[in-house]
Amino acid sequence: MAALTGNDFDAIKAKVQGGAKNWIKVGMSTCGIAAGAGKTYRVLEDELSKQGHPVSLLTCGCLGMCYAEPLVEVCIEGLPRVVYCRVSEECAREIVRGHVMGRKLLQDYILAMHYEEAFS
Amino acid sequence: MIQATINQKPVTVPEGTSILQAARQVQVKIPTLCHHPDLPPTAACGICIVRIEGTKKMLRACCTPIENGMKIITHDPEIVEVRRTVLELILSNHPNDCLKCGRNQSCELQNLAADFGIREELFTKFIGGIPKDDSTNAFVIEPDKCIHCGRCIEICQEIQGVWALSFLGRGFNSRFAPAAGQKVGDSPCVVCGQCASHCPTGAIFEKDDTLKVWQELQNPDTFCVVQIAPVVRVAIGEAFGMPPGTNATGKLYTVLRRLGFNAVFDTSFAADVTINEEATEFVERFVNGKGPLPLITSCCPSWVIYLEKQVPDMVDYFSSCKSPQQISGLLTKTYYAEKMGIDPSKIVVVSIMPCTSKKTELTRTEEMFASGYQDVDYSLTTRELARMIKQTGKDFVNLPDSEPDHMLGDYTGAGVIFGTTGGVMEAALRSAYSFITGEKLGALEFEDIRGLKGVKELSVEIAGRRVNVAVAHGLGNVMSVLNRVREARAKGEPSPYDFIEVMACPGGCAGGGGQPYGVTDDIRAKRAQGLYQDDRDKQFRLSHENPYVQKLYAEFLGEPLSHKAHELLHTHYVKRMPG
Amino acid sequence: MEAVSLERAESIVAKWKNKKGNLIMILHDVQDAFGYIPEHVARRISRLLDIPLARIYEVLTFYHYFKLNQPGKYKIAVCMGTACYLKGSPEILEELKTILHVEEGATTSDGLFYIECVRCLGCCGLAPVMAVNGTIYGNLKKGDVVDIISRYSKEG
Amino acid sequence: MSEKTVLLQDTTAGSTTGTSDFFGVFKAALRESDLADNVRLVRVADMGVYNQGVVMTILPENITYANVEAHDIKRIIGVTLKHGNPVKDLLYQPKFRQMRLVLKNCGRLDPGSIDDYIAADGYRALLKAVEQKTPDEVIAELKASGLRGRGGGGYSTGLKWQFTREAAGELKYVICNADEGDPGAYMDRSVLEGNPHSVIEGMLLAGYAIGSSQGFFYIRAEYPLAIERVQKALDQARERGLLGNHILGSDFSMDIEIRLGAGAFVCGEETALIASIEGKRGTPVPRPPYPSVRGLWGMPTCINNVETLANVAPILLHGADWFAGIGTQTSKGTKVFALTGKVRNSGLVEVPMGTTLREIVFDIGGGIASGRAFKAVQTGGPSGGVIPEKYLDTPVDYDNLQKLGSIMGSGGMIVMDECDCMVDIAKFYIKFCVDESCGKCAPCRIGGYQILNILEGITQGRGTLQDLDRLILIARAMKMGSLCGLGQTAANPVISTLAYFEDEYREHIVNRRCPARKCRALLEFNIIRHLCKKCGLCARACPEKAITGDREHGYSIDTEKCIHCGVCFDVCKFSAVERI
Repeated sequence: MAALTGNDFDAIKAKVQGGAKNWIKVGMSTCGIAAGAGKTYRVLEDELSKQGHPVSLLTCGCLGMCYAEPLVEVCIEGLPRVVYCRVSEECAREIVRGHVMGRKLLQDYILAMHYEEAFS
Repeated sequence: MIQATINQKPVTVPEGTSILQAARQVQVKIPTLCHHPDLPPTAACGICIVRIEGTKKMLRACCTPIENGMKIITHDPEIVEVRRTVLELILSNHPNDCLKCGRNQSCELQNLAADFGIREELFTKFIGGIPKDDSTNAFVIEPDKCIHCGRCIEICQEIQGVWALSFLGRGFNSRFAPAAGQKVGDSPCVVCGQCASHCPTGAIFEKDDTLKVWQELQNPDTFCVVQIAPVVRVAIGEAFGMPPGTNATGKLYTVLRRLGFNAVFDTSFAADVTINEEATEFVERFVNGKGPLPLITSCCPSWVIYLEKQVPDMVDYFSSCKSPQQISGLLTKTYYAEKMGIDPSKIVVVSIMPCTSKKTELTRTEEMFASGYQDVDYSLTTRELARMIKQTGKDFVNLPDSEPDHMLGDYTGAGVIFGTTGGVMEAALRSAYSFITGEKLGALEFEDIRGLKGVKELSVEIAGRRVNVAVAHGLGNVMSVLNRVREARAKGEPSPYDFIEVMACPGGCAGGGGQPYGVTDDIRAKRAQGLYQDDRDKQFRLSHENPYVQKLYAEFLGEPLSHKAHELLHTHYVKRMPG
Repeated sequence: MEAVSLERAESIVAKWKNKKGNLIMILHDVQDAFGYIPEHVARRISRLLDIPLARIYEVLTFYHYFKLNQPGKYKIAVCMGTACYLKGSPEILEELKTILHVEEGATTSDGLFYIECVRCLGCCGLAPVMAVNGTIYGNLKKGDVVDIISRYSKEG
Repeated sequence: MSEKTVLLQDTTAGSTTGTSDFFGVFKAALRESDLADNVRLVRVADMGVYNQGVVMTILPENITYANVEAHDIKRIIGVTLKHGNPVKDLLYQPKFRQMRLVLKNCGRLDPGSIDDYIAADGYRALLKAVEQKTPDEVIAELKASGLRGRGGGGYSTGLKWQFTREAAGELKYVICNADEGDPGAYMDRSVLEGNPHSVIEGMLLAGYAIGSSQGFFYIRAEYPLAIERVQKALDQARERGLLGNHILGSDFSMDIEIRLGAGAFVCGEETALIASIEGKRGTPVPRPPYPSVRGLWGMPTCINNVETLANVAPILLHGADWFAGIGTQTSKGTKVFALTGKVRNSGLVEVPMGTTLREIVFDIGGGIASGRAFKAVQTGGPSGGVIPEKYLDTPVDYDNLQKLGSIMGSGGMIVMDECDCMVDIAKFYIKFCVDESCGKCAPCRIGGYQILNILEGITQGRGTLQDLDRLILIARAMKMGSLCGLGQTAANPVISTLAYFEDEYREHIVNRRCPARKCRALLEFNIIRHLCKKCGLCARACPEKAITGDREHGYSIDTEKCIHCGVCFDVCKFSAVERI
């Protein structure tokens, strides 16, 4: 791959920001994985392919809220971006069925921290 | 230069001077425990703490270079309290068996405990219970007495380059021992004994053979013969308060006789024999091409072990000549016994050596039994002899001088300088010159190969050819010399050296592992000076001029490297695979 | 057996030979390959790198990560980080020792389980935690231990 | 009207159950107002707000109300949901906010994607430096920012760089200290796993500033995932020409490799870390010379901690003034803490320097999980100390913590409640230091062991009052006489627990009692008759057969035979066994 120069930075930024509009991010750091994020990820993957919804399934690091792992952030156009916490297997399926497909936020799983960064 | 104050008194010292050294300028000897002048500070014990005026923080004096404008306080009540607590902590991890410890009265920890007036145990005693290691016949390791100063490891690894001892484990359970669960006897150890002579406590201590020697001395059926190594004469006095380097040869002869030895010989005589053989060997190789160059000296048994274990590809360069200790013992049980009509089986030969590895040399190969008996029966260190003398209450300092027994006792100046680094080479060159040219050297002293520089080189012209020699002491200095030889060999070039002398201990035998404790370079130099003075004072200063040596060859051996000489005075070496 | 392991050790050393600061990395690779650092391998590394065996053992015994003996098939690491300690990991350890009849740092007689205490697995939010061959079990209670162990012993 | 979302939680109950009634009421009110189809009402698991009654956030306006009562619902519907205006008297002003500089992109970016990092303005600081700034200007910026080492020492990062730059040496090295050994702290792991490029960029900037061409990551072997992610990030950076020769087309060339730790806390100390990379035992050596003058293989070496390096790029991007505007007089920027222990929300928090301990523990951490009383917070790990409740309002910075007898350390913050015994805590930390002492220097090696032994005695009921004097004596000797930071600070947990909780020590010694009921050897167990269901479980579980009785008459404990193991207490399903 060609070495980057300063000019490439904006293009990369534009490309990434113009990427998927609908996505699900799973926190996959040691703490998340220990709490079962690996399983959560596989379930989401499985359920998304079953439903055939074009949502990008992404991974990310740790948000820092270890007590609430596994954490899954969901962004679906037209719905608020939310972070679900303690996402069990059932919850993961429900995220796909209810949130992604049904366009409804799940009760009792949202983690709402009052700093903007986590949601920005 | 650095300007600072210590206890409010100004000091001016060169840059890099430690606070410890600088404090000497204001007559303060800061207490230390792990520090040894031979070694870089390990900063392990925490006794030498001092503080910068007006601050809380304490510094270790041994390893902190004094800086411009520093204001050092070497003692205040808190410093003394911390020192005492650290000392009490160390004592809580050290056995109390001072009375039966090998280092009783020469133990640096004991001295500190005395200075600090430790009267009771403040803390619970925890002793590891690690078993002793007495797998060599030279010294015993008692890990429980270790205070983790790291000196033995520093000397074994960094100065000697042997890497027999290592710090294993960590924390409270760390200990010093050879790697992989080996006993020290199976490790790369060369029994030089530098670890023992640098240990501040009784954790490494030479095996004591004095009881056995006492038994032989009181056995009416034995004929006890003693030989003293060159450098013992200028070191033993230290055990009796004499300044280092004082020549006590005459007193030694007297005291040994009074201890009950039937004959008192001098290993320096045998050194003269060694030179006759070795110098001839050199001439054979150098002039006549009979054998590879460089010729490497082999009279130091630790060096022999090192080369056999670590550098087996170089073993063929060794001089096959035995060491003076072995030659002296052999000649006692053959030549001397024959001449005196004594049954050699009744003769017990005891050697007094500056060295712990001489104990292992006694049985090194079957050639050490060339007389038909074990040529030398016991080898005592200088320290052991000093203890024997003290046991008899003899006033060593005021003893009258006496002469050695002749035949194997009279030595030349060349024989006696064996006891310091460069001495063997100097003695050999003196004789080799004569052997090659048939003339006598004008100036006998080779300043270039004297002194304490780790590797010394000299190039002399003999009969129109340059002889290049190297002298190394302290095993850690050897590899650079050997590598130059190896490189040349690999390139098919002639060796950069024709003749190499190696002594395992820093300073050669003067700094041997069996010498009185507390050695420093200053003391090594003084002991060497004592030997060089003895050399200058001698009527004969070339080994082959020793009339008794000439007589020996005439009556017994024939000539150097004769068949008989080969049979009796030479040995072989083994290429051991490294572990 | 020894020949195979030596061959493997030699290829590990070859990979690192010309890099600076390689000894600990080589030891890591060896331990990854064999589960511990066998003595004959340590001797071979000493010769290949031309460093004294004593240096290798000084390092091996200093760093708790390195093992001198073959550990059990399942390595159980009980976290003794502060959070886990406060939340009861000492009891988890006791329970393991009782169930498996083995001390920490040792392997069960059937060679299956090896228990060790480690410093912080980095999952303090799930304290107390333990890991079996890297799989982490969090929010443990004393009673959970039997279940987890029996899962592994069934697999053998 | 547009769609709205209402997030709802009863923060007092700490669970969702309390909200169900309110949820129903609200739902009904929405139906009444014909808004049921336009407003999404969602119960959330955690609002990050504690003890504020019912809390709700209305999106997209992002208006948060606290202590909402049923009678407020009408106003909220009328004013906010219908017209988007706030109901002023209900507004919740968060007392406290985290501020994320280091953790900003952790949990947002894919750590496996360099593009993600670049899109978040990653490597722009490096670009700016190599294109527009001289190394000296970079150092000047760092110095002006006031950034201090986050590994615990708190030394000025800019000065450290300057000394390394000024030191003579043909080669210079940059080392990232990622040997996070403090038990109970994992900030560095999280950053390495979540945003490895931010640390790499910091290292490159350090390399550019000091004139180095080689960097090393020294990572704990216990962090396999972090190692994997850093390796991948390095590979990507190399592929993109951000590592190697002529980085970003400039004259600056540098590469970075990983070296692993192997389970030795002391290797967090700079000289020990260097020894470890060199393939030796990690024993510290005396300083000076400092690594900035003579470090790795004798060359000038700059060692910075992960979090420190992660701060570098933002500083260079946004300027020293921006960074210096955050924090306190002497401590600038933010600090990441691993908030764990008995706190409700354990996790990582990042706050500006100067935030009080109370804000961190109670406002962010949500207080004690069990509802028990707070006892102390421990900072600085094994080198730190405990801080009791009366100092909770202290603003956290390097100097304040030191004044309280603790230290900032790397950022472990462990919350303890009334069930935690301070003697036991001191014992835990000193045990750690005994295990981790390299064994080189006597005060640390033996002093730690003796302290552990004394504390063991006290918790076993064998303590004497002289032991307290001994503890002080040893602690002082360790502090003054140890060679490295580990030994000098190892006794801090003992000193600080003794300073603040001496009574608790005395209670153990004089009355043979553990007020926290933690030290089992000091506990007496008793069966409370009226709670006992006579099931006999305790009697069967007792290893010493110290519980006698039968199912008819009930059971009692023979205190002579009891070995205080506590099994009876653990097994009783009816809380009928009490600890006294």
